[in-house]
Amino acid sequence: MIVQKLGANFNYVIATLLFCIGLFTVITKPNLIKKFMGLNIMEASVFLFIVSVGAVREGSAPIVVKGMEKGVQFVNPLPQALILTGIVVAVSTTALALALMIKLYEQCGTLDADELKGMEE
Amino acid sequence: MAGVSGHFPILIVVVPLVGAALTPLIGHWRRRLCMPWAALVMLFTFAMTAFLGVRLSLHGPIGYHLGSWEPPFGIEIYFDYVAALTFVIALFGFLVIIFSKRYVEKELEEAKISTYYTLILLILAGMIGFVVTGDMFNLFVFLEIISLSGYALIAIGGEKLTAMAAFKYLLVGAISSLCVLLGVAFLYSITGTLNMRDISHMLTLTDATRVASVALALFIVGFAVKAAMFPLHIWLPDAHALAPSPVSALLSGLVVKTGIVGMIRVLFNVYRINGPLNYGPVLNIMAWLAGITIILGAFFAFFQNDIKMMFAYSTISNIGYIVMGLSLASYFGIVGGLIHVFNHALIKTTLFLCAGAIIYKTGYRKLADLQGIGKKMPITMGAIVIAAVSIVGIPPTAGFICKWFIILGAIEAGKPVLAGMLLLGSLFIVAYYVKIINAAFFREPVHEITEVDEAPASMLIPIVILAIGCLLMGVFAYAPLAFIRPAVTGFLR
Amino acid sequence: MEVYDIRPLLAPLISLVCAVLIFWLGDNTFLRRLFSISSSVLKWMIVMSMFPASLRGVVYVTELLPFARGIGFILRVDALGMFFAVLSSTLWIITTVYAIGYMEGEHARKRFFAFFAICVSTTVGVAFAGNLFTLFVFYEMLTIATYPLVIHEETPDAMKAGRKYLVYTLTGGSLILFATAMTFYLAGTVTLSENGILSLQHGVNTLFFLFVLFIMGFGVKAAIMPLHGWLPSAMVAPTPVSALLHAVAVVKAGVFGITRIVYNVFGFHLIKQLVVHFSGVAISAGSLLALAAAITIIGGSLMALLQDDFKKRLAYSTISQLSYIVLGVALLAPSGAMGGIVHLANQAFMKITMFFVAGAIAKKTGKKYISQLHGIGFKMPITLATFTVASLGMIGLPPLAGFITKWYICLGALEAKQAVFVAIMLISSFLNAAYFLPIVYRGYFVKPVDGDTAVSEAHWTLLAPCIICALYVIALGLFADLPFVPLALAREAMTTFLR
Amino acid sequence: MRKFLIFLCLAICWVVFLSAVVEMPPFGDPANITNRHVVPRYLEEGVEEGGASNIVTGIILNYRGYDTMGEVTVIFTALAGVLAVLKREDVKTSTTMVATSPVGPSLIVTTVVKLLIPFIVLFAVYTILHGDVSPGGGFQGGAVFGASMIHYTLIFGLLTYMRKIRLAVKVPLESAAILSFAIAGFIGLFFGQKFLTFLMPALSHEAQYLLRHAMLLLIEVGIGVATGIIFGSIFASLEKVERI
Repeated sequence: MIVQKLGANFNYVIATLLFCIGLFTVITKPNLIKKFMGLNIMEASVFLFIVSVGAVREGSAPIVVKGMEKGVQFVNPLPQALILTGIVVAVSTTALALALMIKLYEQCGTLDADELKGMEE
Repeated sequence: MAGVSGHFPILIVVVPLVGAALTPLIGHWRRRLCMPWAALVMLFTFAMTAFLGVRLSLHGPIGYHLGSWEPPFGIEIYFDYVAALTFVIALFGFLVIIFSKRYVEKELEEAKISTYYTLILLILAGMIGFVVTGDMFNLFVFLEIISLSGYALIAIGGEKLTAMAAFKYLLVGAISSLCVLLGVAFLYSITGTLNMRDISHMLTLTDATRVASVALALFIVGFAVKAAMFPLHIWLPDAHALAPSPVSALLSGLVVKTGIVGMIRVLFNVYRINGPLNYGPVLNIMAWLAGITIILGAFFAFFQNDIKMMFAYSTISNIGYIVMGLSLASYFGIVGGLIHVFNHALIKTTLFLCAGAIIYKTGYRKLADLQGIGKKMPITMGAIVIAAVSIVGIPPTAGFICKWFIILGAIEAGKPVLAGMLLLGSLFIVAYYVKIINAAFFREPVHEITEVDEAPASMLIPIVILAIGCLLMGVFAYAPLAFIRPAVTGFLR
Repeated sequence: MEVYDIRPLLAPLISLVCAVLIFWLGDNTFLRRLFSISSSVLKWMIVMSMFPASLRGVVYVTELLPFARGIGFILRVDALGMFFAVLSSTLWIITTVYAIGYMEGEHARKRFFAFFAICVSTTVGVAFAGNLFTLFVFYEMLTIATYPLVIHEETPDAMKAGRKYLVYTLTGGSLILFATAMTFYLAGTVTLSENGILSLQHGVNTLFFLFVLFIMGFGVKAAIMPLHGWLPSAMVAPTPVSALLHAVAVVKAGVFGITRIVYNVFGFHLIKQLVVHFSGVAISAGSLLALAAAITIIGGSLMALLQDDFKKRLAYSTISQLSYIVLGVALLAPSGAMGGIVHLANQAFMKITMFFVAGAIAKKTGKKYISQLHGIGFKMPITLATFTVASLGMIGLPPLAGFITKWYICLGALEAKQAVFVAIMLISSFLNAAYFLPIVYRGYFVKPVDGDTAVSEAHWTLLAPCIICALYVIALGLFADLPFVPLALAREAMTTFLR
Repeated sequence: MRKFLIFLCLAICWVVFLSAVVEMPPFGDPANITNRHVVPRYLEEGVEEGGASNIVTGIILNYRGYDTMGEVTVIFTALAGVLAVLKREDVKTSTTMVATSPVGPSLIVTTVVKLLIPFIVLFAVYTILHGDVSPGGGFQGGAVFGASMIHYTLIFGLLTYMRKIRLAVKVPLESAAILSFAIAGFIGLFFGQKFLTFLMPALSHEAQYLLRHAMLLLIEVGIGVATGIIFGSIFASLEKVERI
């Protein structure tokens, strides 16, 4: 029963798994760039989740063309709009993070979290 | 709702946003005009929030439907009693901008000045937007504006380790934002809407309570990071201590409060935590964590010798007060928590601005270097003393009020042990503020800081205003209650 | 009869204004003295102007802006509050004169006098507090304002003492805050009432717990053993501070608080019924408090015997004497309570005399230890004479002030059918004699070590306060039963409370 | 060991997530609440009310225009953040920069890029302007536009890029998105409507639709230009440091 349900919601299962994998990467990898990649995985997982929420089986893209007959099943456009915003936010965060990493490298000469920790003292 | 004043709920967000967008232009034209421009924008915003505050107290909450789309189809701005916090944000933002003038001129490179004011305006606009919005996704967007500008402001000074602190904050902050976003997505999947009041309504109809519970957990984790609750506080001390002092004041005084406001929105506006639905022991867990936060924050603060580090840890401790008050979910508890949102902002802004003035004048920030500074900078140190006495919670200053209400709330909720934790924490806090006061007033200077005198007027005026505020808010403690009481009654309905 | 009046607010405010003025202009010695003395006299006049009416049972009330529902900032002058206010404002004048003399040539005088004024302001605030909340506010302010005075010397010793002081008193303050909140939750109000605001329906165990919390909270400043640790170490402070604050204002605020709790929060009748059964043993709240007081009386006296430092001996004596008051209150008998309250004043005048003397000797000769005081009576005969008067008073020799209290407290013990406390009082008198009289003996009857017997008294600003206080000690004993003296006021207070 | 503990914690987290996933409405079912509650109105009335055949564009610009305004602010914030952390150097003040890329562009590369860039920009313009009837819009077109500038900078070097697009041009264009949103919003206020309203009942039917079209276009172009320029500026700031 549970397996069946999980199978039906396969996208969500994968999305949450990706979320956890991303978090694992962020926590365990010492290299800051890898940490940040983990964060990007998490972002991707959330986006995947949101678009999956909006998916409709056999739905078409929500673009209304003149002369289209009524009653066509569209996918849910709202999550797509949200994702667009989400992606832009993710890009912005990435840009800032890259800038910070460059600065960090300039200041400390390393991007390794363990070495940086030693430098803090 | 006639004339322009009907549009104030949106204008208080848009005006600083546009102001921020125009700041680089002005900076490109005449660099010196950036600060007056930013101050003007904030003053204008402040006037509008004041007007809205008055209207709120007379006529109750104001809804504003953007693009004339009635919710849940469009985004709604809902200026309710919690949103009265915008008044504080605008006022303190204005004072911090005034304070920044000399500080920025000394500490920052020429080219970064306009960027600095742009980011300050953005973070303020973000906070105002965050507080007034009535839409979950919009909440996330504004959360990101606050976070991004916060990360950048920490690293703007360019001293060693600032980038490190900022990056740490960014990493943790981005994870927390994602938690919030995932929570929003979870809620959307079972309610099909993003409007807070609509979600709250739909939640009573859905039977997927487990999804709702997990979403609640995600929200709490997300906002707990922003609010720096134990054990998610690790980013805060470095970030708040290494940032330029006016920025520390903003971050510590206001930005961490966005986490709190987020929690309030989620717990009380969306989930109606006291309502018929039961979401497990969330509140209990939060209350105990808050207790631990109070004690640990105060404990760690004691072992710091950098004054800004001390203040940063004290912020953690005080956030514990607020969260404890909220999670008691009893009338007095929530009142106490909400009052402290305001009072702590007042006190902590004062402290960090004072620290800024001292660092500006002497260049020292270690307690050991600052001995005897009280004789050189009596007004600044006097303000620190007032703020310290406030934050310790000695009556009749601002910090006492919340202690009183939260203890009452703990007794009311039948958890007197929490009140005990709060009192223990506040005793720890005394210990380290006494250390500061002792060093400043009762010890002989170690360094020859003879040439040091009082800070310039543009720094002193905000400090003095805030310090007087600390005293006044203790005596006229009922003033914020005018907004808080209806808010709490609304929560507990 | 309650009368709305601004004077209860004015009295604490005056010294607060004085403090601000001193902070502002206090670098000028003349202005500083002018502000200190004029404000103390002015305050005394304001307090005294309410005195006659208060004696007739009039209660002056000032109500400030409400703080939240049911909790306001209320100043209310009833007989007990009046008593304490008269006491502290009178002694403030005397101590100010003394302090001007004593602090001559010391550092940071501006700070000293400013905080001194704030302390007195808050003490009067404690006296006039109309509800527990206001009481707590002033109580905590008193703690904070005393701190700079305790560490005035800025030596490591002083810093340590200051830290100890803060730890003790702020912990006590926290307990009071908690208890106040609990009271508010139980009773729905914190306004002090003549017959108490709590009632048995809240549950005996809860009430007992609350009582213990309150006693532990106020007990810190009242220096009930084992909460007394801060007081002896706080003696590093300059003598005027020890005299006014650690003999009168601060410690009496604690005792005063206990009195308020017993009579105005719980109420005489409730306390009598407050008995818990702990594993078969019945413990009543009153007897618990009385027991603690008795232990402190004896313990404090014994500790005093062991001290060689003059001020420390006085401090332990203070600890012991304070518990007279607590004992009197805890006996829950009219005479006992009256004796306790009168002792607020009597002990204050006696102990302040002694501190003045200790200070005058230290200032004049630099001698701080009792073992150094051989023949001090030859050099400073008047000073030592005042000390002799005060110590005889302490011992309880009629017709001096101390006798009156002891008489009433013993009477109270008999009324309460607890004769054991009479014995305690007698032992304590004996111990008083044992630690005070050797000083007098050594001063008058042992030749000075250096043989120098030339009379050289301290400066008049130091001497005059000693003499005035000693005269008071005699007067309080001789004219105890006249109207317009403490006893009448205490009687007025007690008749309303025990009604 | 530590890794294993973290792994365990996250595994537990995942299980918690799964417990929620089990309860979620089935994937892709048209009967889900998400497809019944708010969205039907967008799908049915979206073209008429929203003003774009592409419903997503309608939602982004119209129904949830305020979100998008926040979004452009986020990009703007990112730029300001990057400039705060690193810094923008002006052509005049720049002393540290190398004129061209260290590799040195070969003739083939420069020629190809020169030929390609107009087409990339053209495609960007198409994406921006066609956003209301097909997939695309301001952000997407802006990103393409930004890519063209990054492309250009990579080949011809930062200094050339900075000479081509002067600071006096760049700074106002970076703010263009927020400002165009604000202008469009204030038009609503001018006609006595709420902020970001696109249809003004005060006007005639024709004029209403024309005005809405103009406003939507203004916003799209504003977003597109600003996004592109901001991407270019961010890239320039990031790249600069490498050469120092």
